[in-house]
Amino acid sequence: MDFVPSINRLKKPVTILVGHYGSGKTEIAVNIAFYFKQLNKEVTIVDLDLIKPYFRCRLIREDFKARVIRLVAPEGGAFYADLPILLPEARGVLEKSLNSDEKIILDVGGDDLGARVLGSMNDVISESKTDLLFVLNHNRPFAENVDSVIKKIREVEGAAQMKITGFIANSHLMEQTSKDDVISSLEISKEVSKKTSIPILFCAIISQLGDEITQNGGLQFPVLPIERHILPPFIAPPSGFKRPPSVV
Amino acid sequence: MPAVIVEKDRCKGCTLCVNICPENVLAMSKEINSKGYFFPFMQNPEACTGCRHCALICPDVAIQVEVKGKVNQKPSALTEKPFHYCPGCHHGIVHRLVAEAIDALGIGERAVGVAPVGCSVLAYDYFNVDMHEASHGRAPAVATGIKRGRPNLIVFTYQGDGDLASIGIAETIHAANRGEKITVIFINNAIYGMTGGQMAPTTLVGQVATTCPLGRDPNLAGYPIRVSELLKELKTPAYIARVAVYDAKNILQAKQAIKKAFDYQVKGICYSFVEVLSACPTGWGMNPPDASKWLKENMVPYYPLGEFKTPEKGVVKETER
Amino acid sequence: MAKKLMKGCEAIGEAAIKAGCRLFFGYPITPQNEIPEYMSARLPQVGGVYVQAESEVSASNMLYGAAGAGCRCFTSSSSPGISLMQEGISYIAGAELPVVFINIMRGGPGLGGILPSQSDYFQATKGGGHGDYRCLVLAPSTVQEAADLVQLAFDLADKYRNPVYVLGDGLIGQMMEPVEFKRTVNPEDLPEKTWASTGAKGRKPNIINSLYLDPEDLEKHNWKLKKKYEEMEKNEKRWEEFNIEENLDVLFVAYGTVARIAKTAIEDLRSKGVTAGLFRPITLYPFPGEALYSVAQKSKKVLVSELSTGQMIEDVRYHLGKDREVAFYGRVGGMVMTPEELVDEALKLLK
Amino acid sequence: MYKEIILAGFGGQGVLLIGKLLAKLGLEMGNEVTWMPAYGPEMRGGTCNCTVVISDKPVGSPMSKHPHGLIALNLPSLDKFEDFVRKDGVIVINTSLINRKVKRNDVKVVEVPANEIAIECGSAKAGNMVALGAFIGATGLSDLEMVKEILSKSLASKPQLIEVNHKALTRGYELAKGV
Repeated sequence: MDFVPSINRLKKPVTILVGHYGSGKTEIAVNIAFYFKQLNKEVTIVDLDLIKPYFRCRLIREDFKARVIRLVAPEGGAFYADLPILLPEARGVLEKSLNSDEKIILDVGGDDLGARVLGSMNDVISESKTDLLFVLNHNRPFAENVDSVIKKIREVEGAAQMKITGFIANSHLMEQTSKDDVISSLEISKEVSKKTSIPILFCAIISQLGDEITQNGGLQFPVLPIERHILPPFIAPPSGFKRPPSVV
Repeated sequence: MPAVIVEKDRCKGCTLCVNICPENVLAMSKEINSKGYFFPFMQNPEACTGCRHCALICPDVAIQVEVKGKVNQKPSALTEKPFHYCPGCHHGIVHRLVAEAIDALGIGERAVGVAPVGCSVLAYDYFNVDMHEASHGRAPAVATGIKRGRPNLIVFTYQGDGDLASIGIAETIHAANRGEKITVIFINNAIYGMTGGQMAPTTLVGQVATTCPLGRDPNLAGYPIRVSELLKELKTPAYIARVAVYDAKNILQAKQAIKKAFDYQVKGICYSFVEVLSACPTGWGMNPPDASKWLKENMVPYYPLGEFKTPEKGVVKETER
Repeated sequence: MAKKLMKGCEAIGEAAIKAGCRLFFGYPITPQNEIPEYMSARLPQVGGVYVQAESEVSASNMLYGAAGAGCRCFTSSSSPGISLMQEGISYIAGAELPVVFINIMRGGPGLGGILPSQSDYFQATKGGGHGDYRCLVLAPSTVQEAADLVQLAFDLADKYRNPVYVLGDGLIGQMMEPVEFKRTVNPEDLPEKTWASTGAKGRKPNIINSLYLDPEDLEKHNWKLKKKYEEMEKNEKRWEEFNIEENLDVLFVAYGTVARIAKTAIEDLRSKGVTAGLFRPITLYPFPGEALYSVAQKSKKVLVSELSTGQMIEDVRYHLGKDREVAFYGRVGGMVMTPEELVDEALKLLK
Repeated sequence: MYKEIILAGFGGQGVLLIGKLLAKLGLEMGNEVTWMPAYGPEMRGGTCNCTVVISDKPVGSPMSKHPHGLIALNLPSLDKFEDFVRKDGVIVINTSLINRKVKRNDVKVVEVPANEIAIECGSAKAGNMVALGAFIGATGLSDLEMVKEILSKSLASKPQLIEVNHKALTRGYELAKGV
């Protein structure tokens, strides 16, 4: 399945992913980073998840290294810490972005709590150079209805001190996702989009559903296929990728 | 003519009644009761004015006074079981005051008491209401669980100084600060009675205890904690008072304070706390009348009595810092 | 009800609500903070109460109070916090009250680390606090099973008037999987607890107590508890058999996440021509020893794998007998074995 | 020589103290002894008892299921331990607080109104000494002077109490001897 039409909708150098806790931001950030790399861009991914210590993108640092993607995340003892460590490099990367074409992806912690870190750096984030994307999964708790989602969007915007520029519809149930799940929840995303006038940039779908969706006439919507990389140890990673040493 | 009725087998011969009687009506008998204690009798019956001081101070609910054919009733919130406390221990007095408050407010059918480790560990045998035993220091946490689960119940804890002010100080402060709608009765006798007279966080400077045989040294053990003063500085709690039960006047004030504390809870006003200065004749190594006197002369100056905070007026009393 | 994508921690919280529980008392600790966070958001929506205690010691005593007042209630914590709760757990066991404890285990001893572990097996299954008591211990290996077992835990706690642990490693708590809640219990529909402290109206006062000063009474009480534990042993053993057949080359024995890693390893071993199977205890206390014994008779080798230096293996050895050789493979400190490690270990064993 | 003795009464009656004196006596006589208390968490008012074992060989169990001797200062103590006393053993009961007879007829019984005698001697608290004196008299465990000497040593810090306690011991001893 061709990802290029979708990924090309991310025109600005900086992509920041926010959203409900557990909505799939990290996995999408990792996939976007790999797609940009396939387009031969310089890519930096910043792990800004100060909220939750498990299943963060710093886990697959070996894979980033192999693909020449720069990962900014705590190293050494702090790698595993459940401490809110904000690296000075994160600021540096963003400052540089003001004058560069490099692709920078920020994976931010969940909810308004996670988005607060953006507020602390708003002097180095240029709105004209940034896509602030809200990842939306209706199958997650507290994200079930339109009103609760809009409330969360406003809370995140308040904490980040920035406006959300687009949605990524990411309704999935992992391996158990069916095409119907995707289609029905896409409707809710469309409704949120209509009420907030924030566009849906694309619909992320788990890659094994890709064929089924394209064969049956597709979604009539830009699709971004997602491979899962940050996995529990009993699920095999996609071929060509290493199994992370642990889960945090 | 008024008459003092002594239930002699409940008596432990503490002599507090003989001591308190303003008219010298009572004296100790030469006989012993079934437990081996001397008990009081009316040596001078015609002098009795029916003032009921003896019944007020009796720590074993062993005295009733008949005045004009009327006898004061034992509170129904107490069981018939005799207390196990030492002769002259003030626990018995406070038990009775708590039970009287429960009766007066008519809350016996929805009261739940929590008694943690300490001399009052067996309080569940004495209060005629649902009771919880608790571990050392945790009564406010247990009470929190009961009250949050069943807000219609009237929940009280009955705690000593080691329990409340040492091992359970965190639970005490946080239950107060969360504004749990519970009533805390705090028995401060400046010693660990149950375990045999060790130093408490409230033991006075210079006071001898088995773990400070040379007297409490503030350089080693700090100064005794004034819990009422500590709690009144919190914004949340509603009612904080300190009372004593060494004489009739103070017992009546203590009775008022305890009843108020329960009444606030009945009215849905948060956290009420009554500290009761109490004597521990055994732990202090004194006879009961001397212990009451020692309390008045040594504890009261360091632990001033009064209402420190009320829901109506906020903080009402400043003490020496 | 439709499936939802949930973290193990969230599923545990929702399962408690679906079990009719409206009271949570707890204290934050990684990696289970999602449970108190979830409960603080969800309980007010259903008329419940969330209390953040001043410590785990206090939380376990709040549970002691609430359970004594006849309310379904639970808490969650992680290893060091569970250690602090042992005081309350011992009292709850002594006073025979129903409370559910969730332990999302992390590496120890001491402060240890925040990564997954199964090193609290002894603490959970052998008592944990002071005194002669046992807790039922349920060990889920999927998020769905975590939800199911939490609902079961509330029922078992009420049935036996006993504390019940749901013992998950950090992965169970942090992993996301789709979950479906199969039943919803309305708290009003739960049977009345006549022994609880609900106000002595029209009856004699109830006393919630674990103090027995007379040694004869305490001895009687202890034997009564023992009888109850025997009843639990008779009725509540649960386990899963995976790929069990006659003439196995190797039998894995594992619980929780490790059992799933073993399943992946078993598929791999089968592709290499090695017949491997798995015995997964679901209840760790009571331990399904007899079932394990009969399954183990079918296998040449037995390999126990845990995220510890070897705790469940003592129960395995006890049930399989002194003569049976039992191999062990463990990772600790938050390190998690990969399926490849287990494959290698099995092949080494068969050489 | 091997004797197990149980001493029991209300807390506050001085049961543990006379147990200790008995143990010291055994030691003074050149024996091995154990003294083991058992009492409730409260200081007074509860029941308490202690067991003393005196033996010319190292003592095994410090517990006693079937004592050779029993000193019962109150009724609950007699109720609890009477049946366990060995045949031909000695039971001393405090008739001030025990209003029934010993049911056994295969033991030697000494009845002493310990509280009343103590009051006569000048201290209501010395009932325990009366009972101890009676036990020594009834068993002939040692001569009275030796017990008095041990008591004097124990009370060295409170010399004013020695005389009244000696008096109480003697009265009990004489009563048991039938003097």
